[in-house]
Amino acid sequence: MSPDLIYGLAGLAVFGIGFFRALTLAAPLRRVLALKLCAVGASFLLIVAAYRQPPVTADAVPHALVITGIVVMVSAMAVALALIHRIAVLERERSDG
Amino acid sequence: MTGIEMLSLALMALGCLFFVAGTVGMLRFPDAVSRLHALTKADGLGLVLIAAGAALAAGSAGWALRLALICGLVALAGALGAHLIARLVRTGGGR
Amino acid sequence: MADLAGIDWAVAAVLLPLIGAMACFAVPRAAATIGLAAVAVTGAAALALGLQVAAEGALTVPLGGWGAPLGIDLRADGLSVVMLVMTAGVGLLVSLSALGERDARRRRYFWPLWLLLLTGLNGVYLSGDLFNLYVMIEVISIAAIGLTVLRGNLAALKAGLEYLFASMVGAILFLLAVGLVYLNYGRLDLSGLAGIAGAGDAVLAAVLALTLVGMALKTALFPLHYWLPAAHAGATAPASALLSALVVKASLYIVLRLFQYLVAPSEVMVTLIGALGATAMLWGGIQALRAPRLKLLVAWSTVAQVGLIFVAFARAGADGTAESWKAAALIMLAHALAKAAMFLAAGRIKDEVGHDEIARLDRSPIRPTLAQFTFALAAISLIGLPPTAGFAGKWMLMEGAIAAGYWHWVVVTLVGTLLSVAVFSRVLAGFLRFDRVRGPLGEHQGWALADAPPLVLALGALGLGLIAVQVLAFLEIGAPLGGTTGVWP
Amino acid sequence: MDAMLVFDVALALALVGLAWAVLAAEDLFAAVVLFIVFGLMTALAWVRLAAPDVALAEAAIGAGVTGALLLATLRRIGGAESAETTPRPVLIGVGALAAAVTSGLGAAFLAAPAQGPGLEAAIAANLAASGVEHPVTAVLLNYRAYDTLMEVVVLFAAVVAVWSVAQAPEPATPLLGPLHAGFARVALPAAVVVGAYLLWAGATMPGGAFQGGAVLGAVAILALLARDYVPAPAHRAWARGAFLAGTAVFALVAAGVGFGPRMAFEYPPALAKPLILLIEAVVTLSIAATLAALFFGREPEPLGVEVEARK
Repeated sequence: MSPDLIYGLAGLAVFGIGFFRALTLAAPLRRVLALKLCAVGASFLLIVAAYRQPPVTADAVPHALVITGIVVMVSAMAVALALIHRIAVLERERSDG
Repeated sequence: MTGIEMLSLALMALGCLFFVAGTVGMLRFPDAVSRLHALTKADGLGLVLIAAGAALAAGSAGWALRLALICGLVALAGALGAHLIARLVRTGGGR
Repeated sequence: MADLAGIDWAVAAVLLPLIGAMACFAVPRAAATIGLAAVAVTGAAALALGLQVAAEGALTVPLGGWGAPLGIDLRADGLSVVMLVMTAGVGLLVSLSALGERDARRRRYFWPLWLLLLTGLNGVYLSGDLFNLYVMIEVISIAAIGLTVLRGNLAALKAGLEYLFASMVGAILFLLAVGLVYLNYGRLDLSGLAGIAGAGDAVLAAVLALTLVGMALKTALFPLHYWLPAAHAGATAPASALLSALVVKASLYIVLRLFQYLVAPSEVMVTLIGALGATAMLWGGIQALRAPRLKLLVAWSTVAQVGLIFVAFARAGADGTAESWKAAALIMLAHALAKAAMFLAAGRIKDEVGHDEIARLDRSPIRPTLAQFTFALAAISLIGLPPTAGFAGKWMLMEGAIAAGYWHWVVVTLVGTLLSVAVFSRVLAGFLRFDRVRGPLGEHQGWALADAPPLVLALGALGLGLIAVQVLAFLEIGAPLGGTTGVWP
Repeated sequence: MDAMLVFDVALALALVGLAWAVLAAEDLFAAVVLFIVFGLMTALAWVRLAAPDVALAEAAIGAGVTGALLLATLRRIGGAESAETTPRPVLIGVGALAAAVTSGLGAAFLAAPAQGPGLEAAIAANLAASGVEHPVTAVLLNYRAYDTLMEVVVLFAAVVAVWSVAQAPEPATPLLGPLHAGFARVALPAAVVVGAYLLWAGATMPGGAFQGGAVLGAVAILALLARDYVPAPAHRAWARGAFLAGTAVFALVAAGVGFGPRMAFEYPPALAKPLILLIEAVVTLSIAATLAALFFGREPEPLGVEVEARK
């Protein structure tokens, strides 16, 4: 047992939960949350790939990749949230007449 | 283990104890205001104790200063958050 | 290597549209002028790169001078250049037709989004690194979603959100594949992975499956096509043309590259891909037959054509992948030209007639004849009649399938072709029955300057069929799967 | 070491439990709060996996800024949700699919070589030539600078896309009260110092443009919330410039060094450090401005009024 094994499996479990919920939840905001969890779970795989037993320093390349992934994800989420907001506004206008 | 290390460990353990107490309080107390009371008081003290322990362990003035800054910011933010929640409770918007 | 003029055309092909996008965003008033210039200059860079590749063969640009696997390499071979030039050509003509946009908001945002999309597309076609491909498809998908919702109505927004979700799931699956590759091989450069990876590797099979599903979501392969018709039909005409003709190709290209570099797909996987493609062809055709509106019909035809491209991947089984990708690339090329022409023509018809309900098209006194002619030309290429590029691609597909003895792919392709004949006949019949309502002579103009870009695209699809041999020869430059002489002469 | 393993297992279980709780929460507000907690716990796990840079980025951007975005959207849409429920057969089918995919991935993960191959040797060998002493910063701004440029481009694309979704002006929200304004007055300067420190630290230790930019972005979000800063149509040109500066400087430097015998992104050795610091500083400001703009969620101009008038 080592941390990389423990967190690698936990990350995959988080991915599985996010994946399942992303495909089954109807409310868009919840789907955004599910997708973000999914992405975090996938990132665990890269972080674990970088891990080395303590005296050795970790591989920096996957770390840089995950930082990039986090920024990409927040961009995609911001666009999704803007769309969700706009849709809600238009639907409210339509139901108000 | 040197004396300083033991002191730092003891401070951090004590801090953890306060955090646990605060969390138990949040889970067990009946209403929002008393939960808030448990959280802000106990966690504030817990944080300061852990930071003090960490500062001792780090053993340099620069890091102690940074930890102090963190404590100050968390105290400020905690006070503000507690204030906002309490206001929400009083105006009837609390859940 | 930096070439004679001291300009690195591969880097220029990515950075020029990016600089253009920034300039368009900074100076919204001149967005159209700057945008058009940027697209043209990018096209010139793509052509220059093409000349360089034709003269010197495939080239590699180690960005930062580090070289793979530590740094990122750009790589340009025949396939990349063909995709780049196709993107530039289609993009330039669609840009010309976008000049007529009158809505201020759409005009202001179309250009930066389109140039960012161009940055991402060129980046994908030149990328030699798995993770870089991930970042590039994210640039593409955010820009593409911006274009999808540019119309701004509720239907377009909902379609855009659904597209975004599909695209995010696809990207996350691809990220997982990247993680698995790094976990096992500790590097991400495609050329390096080509050497390491063994054929029967279970990890590679998992990586390939994840990528395939992820990219199938983004390119809308049946049964993951659910988001495409609404998204492509609901966008403005130039945006639809870009989405259907170009965006879909980027994910197809990534699948192709992984087959080339990582691992040749197994017989089971190839058959599965072909079966899904065949279903997509049939289902897309049937839905197009039932579509009430012209743009929706064209969008469903994209689902069918994506299916055809996957059938082309599969046509000669696992043994034939060294050849099959060229048939697939040719159909991708033909589809890009014809579909851009068709969406633009459909947009023109809708603008002139005022609606695009197929059942009522023959009852309009106004006849945009040139747009209808363009639509018919594009339909001929999509159906695959000689001498169009669509014909060359389909011919190559069927010859390969016959040579390998895979008669089922021949039958499937023929049935798909018949379906598309039926689909487009529905529309063309409406165009031809012009005596139903006769408007006063001279009231309808019949053509406008805006008809020129789609017409040129449709003629391009026609003419491309005549130089298909040369295109195929170019595709083989530096191809990792080897350029064995195939069934095509 | 055993005590740490107990901690690891507990944290891993907490992560999985939190992930489930986020998506099972009845109340959307509770879901978002749980999500922020999940993000912080993830950061903790990544510290345990010797990835402090990523942990900082996840805490600041993945939990902090994303949480703020989610809460803002929640307030704007008023928590309205579609009442659709997924039919049970679909639920079971998708559940089986997710379980199959996850266990397949688990098998692939367990079969992969532990502490497998990587690029740490190549990074260490070239660190002296990279211009910075911290490996992650060297990867982000030198070895794989092309990726990082494109990542800033993704942020830029997101702002363009968000602005292109025209939005009506928001209903006025009540001010958060005197305490909040006072807090902002103290916290803003302090947070500016923290953001700048993270940027400066990035050259030698964990930190850098993205983490620093996220903290500065949080400052700007705070300023927006406290109404210390109200975006006005007249500021649009400045805002555009702020979003573009990072991408523009990065792209121009990358292309500018690429003449003669050098490749694009190949900084001359003597100039590597100053150029990287220049890029990082400008990119930090751009990230801060971009994140704040994504939070604000629309172009500050009377475009929304047009929308109002049209209907």
